[in-house]
Amino acid sequence: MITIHHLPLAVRLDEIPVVSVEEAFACINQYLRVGQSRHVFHMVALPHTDGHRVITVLADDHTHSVSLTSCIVRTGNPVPSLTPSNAQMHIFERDLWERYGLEFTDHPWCKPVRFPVDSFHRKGIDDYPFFRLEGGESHEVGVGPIHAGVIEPGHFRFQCTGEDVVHLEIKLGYQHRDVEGELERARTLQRRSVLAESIAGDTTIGHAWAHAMAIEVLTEQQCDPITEHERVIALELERMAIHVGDLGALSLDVAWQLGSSYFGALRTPLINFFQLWCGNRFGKGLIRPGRNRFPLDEERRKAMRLMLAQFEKKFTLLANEMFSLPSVVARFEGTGVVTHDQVAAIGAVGMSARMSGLGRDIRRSHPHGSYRALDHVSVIEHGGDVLARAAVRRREVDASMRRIRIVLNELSEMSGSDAPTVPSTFTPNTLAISAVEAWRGEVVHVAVTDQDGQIQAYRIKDPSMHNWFALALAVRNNEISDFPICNKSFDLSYCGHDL
Amino acid sequence: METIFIILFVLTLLYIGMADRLSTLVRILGVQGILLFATAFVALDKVDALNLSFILIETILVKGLLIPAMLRRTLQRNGIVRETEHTVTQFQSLLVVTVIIVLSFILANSIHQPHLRIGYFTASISAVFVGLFIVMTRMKIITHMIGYLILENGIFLLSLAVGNEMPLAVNTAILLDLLTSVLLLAFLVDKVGETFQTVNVHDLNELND
Amino acid sequence: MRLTFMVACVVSLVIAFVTSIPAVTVLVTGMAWSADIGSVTYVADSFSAFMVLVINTGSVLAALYGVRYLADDPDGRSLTESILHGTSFVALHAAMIGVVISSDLYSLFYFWEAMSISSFLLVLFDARQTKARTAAIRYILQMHIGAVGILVAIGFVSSAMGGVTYSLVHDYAASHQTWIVLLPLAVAFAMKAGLFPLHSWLPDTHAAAPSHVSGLMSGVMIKLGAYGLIRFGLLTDPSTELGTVLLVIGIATALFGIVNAIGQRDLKKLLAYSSVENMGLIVMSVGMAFIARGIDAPYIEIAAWSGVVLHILHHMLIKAVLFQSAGNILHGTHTRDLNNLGGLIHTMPGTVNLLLLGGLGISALPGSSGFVSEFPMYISGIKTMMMSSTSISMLGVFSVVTLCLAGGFAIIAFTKAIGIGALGTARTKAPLTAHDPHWTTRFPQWLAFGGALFIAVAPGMFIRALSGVLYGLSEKHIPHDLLTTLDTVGIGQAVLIIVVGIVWLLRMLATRTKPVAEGPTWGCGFQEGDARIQYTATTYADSTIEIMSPVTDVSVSYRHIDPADMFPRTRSYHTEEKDLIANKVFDPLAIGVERVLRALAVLQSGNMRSYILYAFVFIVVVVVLTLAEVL
Amino acid sequence: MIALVVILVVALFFIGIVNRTKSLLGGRVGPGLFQHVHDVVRLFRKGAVISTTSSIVFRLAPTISFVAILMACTLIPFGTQPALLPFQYDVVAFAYLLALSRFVMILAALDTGSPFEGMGANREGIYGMLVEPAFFVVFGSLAILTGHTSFTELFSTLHVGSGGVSILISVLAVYVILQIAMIESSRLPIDDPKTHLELTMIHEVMILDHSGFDLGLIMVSSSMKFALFGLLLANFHLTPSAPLWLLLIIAFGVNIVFAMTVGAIESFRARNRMKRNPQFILTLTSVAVLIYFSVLILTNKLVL
Repeated sequence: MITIHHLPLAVRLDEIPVVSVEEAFACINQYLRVGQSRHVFHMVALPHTDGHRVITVLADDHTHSVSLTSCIVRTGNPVPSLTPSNAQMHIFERDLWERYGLEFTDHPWCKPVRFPVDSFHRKGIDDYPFFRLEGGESHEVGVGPIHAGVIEPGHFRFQCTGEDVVHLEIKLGYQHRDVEGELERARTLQRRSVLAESIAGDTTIGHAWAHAMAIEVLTEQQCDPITEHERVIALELERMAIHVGDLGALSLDVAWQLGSSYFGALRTPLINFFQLWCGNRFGKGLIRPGRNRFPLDEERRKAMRLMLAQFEKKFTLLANEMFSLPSVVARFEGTGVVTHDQVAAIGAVGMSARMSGLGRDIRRSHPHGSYRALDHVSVIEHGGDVLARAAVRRREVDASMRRIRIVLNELSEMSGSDAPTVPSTFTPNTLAISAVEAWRGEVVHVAVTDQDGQIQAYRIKDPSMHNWFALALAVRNNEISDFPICNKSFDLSYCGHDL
Repeated sequence: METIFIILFVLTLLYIGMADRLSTLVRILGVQGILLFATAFVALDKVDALNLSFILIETILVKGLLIPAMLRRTLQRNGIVRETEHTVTQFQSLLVVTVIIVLSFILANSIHQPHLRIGYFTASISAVFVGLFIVMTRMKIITHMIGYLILENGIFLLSLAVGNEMPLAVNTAILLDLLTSVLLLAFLVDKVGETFQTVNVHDLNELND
Repeated sequence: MRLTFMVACVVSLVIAFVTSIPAVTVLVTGMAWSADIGSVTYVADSFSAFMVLVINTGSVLAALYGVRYLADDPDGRSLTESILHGTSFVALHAAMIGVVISSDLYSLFYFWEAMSISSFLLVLFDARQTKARTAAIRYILQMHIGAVGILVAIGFVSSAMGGVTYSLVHDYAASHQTWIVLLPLAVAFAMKAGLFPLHSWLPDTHAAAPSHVSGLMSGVMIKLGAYGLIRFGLLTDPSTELGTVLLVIGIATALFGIVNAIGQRDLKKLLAYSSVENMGLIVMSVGMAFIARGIDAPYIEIAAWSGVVLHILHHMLIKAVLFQSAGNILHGTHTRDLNNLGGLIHTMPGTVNLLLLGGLGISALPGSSGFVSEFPMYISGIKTMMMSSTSISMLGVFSVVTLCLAGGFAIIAFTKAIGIGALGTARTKAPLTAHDPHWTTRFPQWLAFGGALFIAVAPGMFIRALSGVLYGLSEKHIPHDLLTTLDTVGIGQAVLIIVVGIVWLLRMLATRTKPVAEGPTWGCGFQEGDARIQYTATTYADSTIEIMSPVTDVSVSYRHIDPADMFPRTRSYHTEEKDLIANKVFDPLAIGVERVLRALAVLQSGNMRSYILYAFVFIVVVVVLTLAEVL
Repeated sequence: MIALVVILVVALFFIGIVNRTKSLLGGRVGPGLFQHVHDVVRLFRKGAVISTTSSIVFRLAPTISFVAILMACTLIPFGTQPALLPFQYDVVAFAYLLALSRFVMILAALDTGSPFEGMGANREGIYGMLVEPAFFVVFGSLAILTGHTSFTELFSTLHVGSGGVSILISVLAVYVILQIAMIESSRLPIDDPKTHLELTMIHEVMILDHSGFDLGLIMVSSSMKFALFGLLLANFHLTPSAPLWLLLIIAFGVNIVFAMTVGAIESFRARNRMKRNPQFILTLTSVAVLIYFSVLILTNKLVL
């Protein structure tokens, strides 16, 4: 196991130790046993002469480090599963099983992850093995893939006894676009950047930045501090915009029309500022490896300060109203509780972890760029219910606002330098990892180059990968009519999961 | 006029039956205190200044303002907002409160006493039983307290129901009431505060990891 | 089988014909019929005559249905079995008539027992199934406990008055404590009527009996319990107190019955609990009438009696329709479990149509006979609310609230029975292969429904025709504006039905040229829709059972998913509906009694000397007690 | 007759006003006042898509439901002008006609075999059942107060502020009837017609598979139901001495205020948790019982 201390990192493939499967898995178990400060970043399989080389990336929040280990899994040779001892491994193992046909002997939940027709096993969608309540006395409710609201496709299967949900199972995969494959095949930086921006439409900045960082370490480029500062502003602005929009959506789902209208209206100045900054309301086209395409000049900084001042006044007023209105709070309170233990077990990340007292935050644990100097304090709530998730959102909006102001002040005292030119060939035989705390949680990009310095594998982990399971747990033993607000309170990405 | 106050008082009892947030319960207690003063003010024909000030202090100051304020402070300090540990569902709790009111009415109606004023009697008996019911079915110590206070309000009303000719009885009841209220207050400040503060410390410990 | 029962049917028809003529005469002329057979006098006043007509109609409907129902019987029966069944049927019919024309307690007791035994034999028809056997034995045991009540009453009355004719009962009640004679009798009648808390035999027995028998028992036989309560209530000069007791029992029965009907997933049990509810409503209305008599409020009394009479008629007809539909469904699918049914409207349209119409009627919705029979009950309730005494007024509130709650619950119960059982898609294979039985099985159903419809549109006419009965019950004439109100309701119902027809025609005209596309039910675009995606009988009742949990007894066997269990294995979910009283009161009681008896068995050592010792101790005790002048 | 006309006219614009109030409070202009009417007309012209699972029940239900509501309309008077079909105790018929409409719609919902519609049907059945006691106790109390038992007679003597009617009773009665109207019409805080999420709705989810003419009929019925309760509320304010034109103005005024109240309620509060609804509806019965006690006191059957 190799341990490295700073993210983003680039490590030569042959520096990552290759051990036997048993040893590697024991090592992972050992690593994770330490506790909640450690979780799995990613599990990547690369083709090998007689099977696959599985590289596991593990993260430790306390020591701010990342550890890697790898092993060779031979084709047609079942290996023991890590899932029974560490539930958070389930999604990675299912991914490997589905993509490459790696067999796990005792995986309790070996089901398709993202393919409507499972690409390796060629099972049809009708065969999806849903968990069932037998006996013919309970009923099932299937919601989706076409939903009542304008949202992305996904199928939710509830096992109900009347109004109560006994179990929810989520079947995704309607949105699979093979983004990873496209990123591997792309030959120009421009195409790569554009692809990275469209991994998940609501996390444009997060994914673009993670991708830019991965490319930057692969080409050994350093960004100048102004660029890093501007990226922080963009990321926090994106966070604010989505959180405010989600607070509006939550209001709509509890039928509080005032909240839904005015939170919706409050989101507009935020995304309009992106329009002013880079010509796109979602910040597309702003971040490129090594540079930002649009500077945040004095004029725009002024506009931003003005916008924030106005926003803050209205937002505080409305948020106070929301969190003191009994009918709204009564709806949020105690709804969709995911306990601290559950969150830790499934390895939830980002705000889905922080709402239940698990302070998992890349900005603090593995800071990158300007965050290293910012001494970040995470927003943590303890309720684990919808109210806690709404409260995390509200407080993060406030925190982001403060952070943007600080960074804006620092920016006005800095002078720029020329942006480096990024070459289109990369360090050969290298694995690069970058992680960004986007609004939903950690976005992890892993890029692997071959001996020609071309990308041979590009793996993306959106926070939704872990967090969808938290939604399933939240709905257990709740009323089925509370599902929409539970879903909205997590607001997870379908396309980020399906890739 | 009296009818309106009595009915409003019974309405507050219904509201207690369905409330699940502690802050609402506390607010209702305050409203009840003020309603009690209004009722007493209207009901007692001949009140001298001493009695009136007595009643004023007891109802508006203590029941209406002081106790709710103390309770609210306790709640805020300990961050408890919601009564979660019920032994009956809210539906059943409301049903029971309604049945209590109807039964009190029947009871009041079946007692033939010239001195007894049925409206007051119904309201007071309902309040006593609702208070007891709250104490029986809720788990939190603070809700028990609220239950006792509702019971107290009922006893106050009971003294009005029979007390038009007996200001002495009223005063005695009020004195007793004051005493218990003060005792409760002391208890609230000392005991409950203490217990919850330790809980708080425990919570803080958990925050660290 | 078919032939034997056809003979029974013909005999039943003959009995019906022979007894109906005097009954109609009594109703038309208003003169009581009486006859001496041997030393016993039989009397039929207008109320008895009305009951005779109800019994005859119910029995004939059941007999007609039974002929065809038994013809399709899949199990081979021996000749003895068939003859026994046919004879019991005729015996039940005759015994029921005997009950209502008895004029002394002895003959009442004989007929009462004959009725119990013959119906017991009818229930035993499916004796090869353990459930049917258990239910039948429980039934006959409970009925015997009830009959003991009549014997006790005979004991009291005959020892005091030297005879047991009804007039002597009246004199006895007037000169002694009324409750001494009324209470044991009331136990017998309440047991038969299925009044809470003595109803527990009813659902099991109805479910176990063949469908024509359950229809007869539910539609007619249990009404005789109400008949007894009315008859002896009137004999003892009913007071407001007695009325209040009946009212409260009626309310408890009605609400308990209908809430438990919602919980059932066995179609016939659901119907049986609905019968419990309807008996509750009838008894409640009887109580209301007694109260009205006590406070001398003729309008309320007449309204309450009209409610009783119309409801007896309506319930007899509609329950026949419903139980016979249930019989057809059982026949076609071989299951009564609603969780196994669904989609029957496509495979058994004829049966389901009747089930639908019956469901409308039993839920007392406008356009049906149920509405007109509950309407006078509402009148009496609201009118009682307006009485000057506060306590009486509150009784009115209780009855009105009960009526509307029962109506609301009935909607849930019967949308469940129809919606889950007959609509939607099939939950198992059974409904897919089912088909309507021969049309002759539906003939008595349509007959019954036709009668119900007639009541629905012309309630005033019925009340006028039955004015003699009402006069016999209340000794008062019907107020004119009550008749007008009922007439208006009848016309309104007819208008409602006609307007539905007109609007339907208009709709057909308007949509004639419009394109109609067919597609699957909206399932959010998911390809794999199946029957699991449908509410089941259990889950449809879940919310109601949850808020009504104190009066129901549904046990759930299901292992909860542990919060730490991320990947649960498949598990199953089962519920079992039991009767609260049977399960929580009677069964523990029976077990307790058994335990006591076991303990006593220790004494039974088999040793002759110890028996002598017991006898000696007994004698000593008796002597001591006598000396102490205790005995 | 006037009553029927008023109901039909109110039904035209009622939903429009509710929606307009909501949009204005939400900072938008919103759809036109008669958008609802346009929708219905459009639906009447359309063809239909019918589920293969469904049967005649599904097709017949909207018609029966519509006729039931229509018949209920004929029971409501307009001030002193009698209703089209008045009779003693028509209060009972009124409640039962609404129940009939509910019954057939529940069956139609179950006929589709869809889990969503089953959900709606289940909820509708329970809430409809729970709301009835409140209705009967309130109207029973009013019957005690006035000594009359049909809507026509009741409203010919009963007005807010008229002799013997205490303000408190009127306020409580109007509150209960308003809430009953909201529940029967499936509005906040019981149901939310706006979110369009299958899992949280009641009425809207029951009609998920209806289309074309039938859906139009359902929409007409639901706006008529609203107008029905609107006129019921208006009747409390129609004093017999006023001329007809003034009465009409009052009636429409009350309905407009009612619609705006509905709009305002739907803007300023959130929907109840589903499990809380039974208890919320039960409150109405409890309040109705209080009305009953007050009436007893008022009519001097009870000395305070």
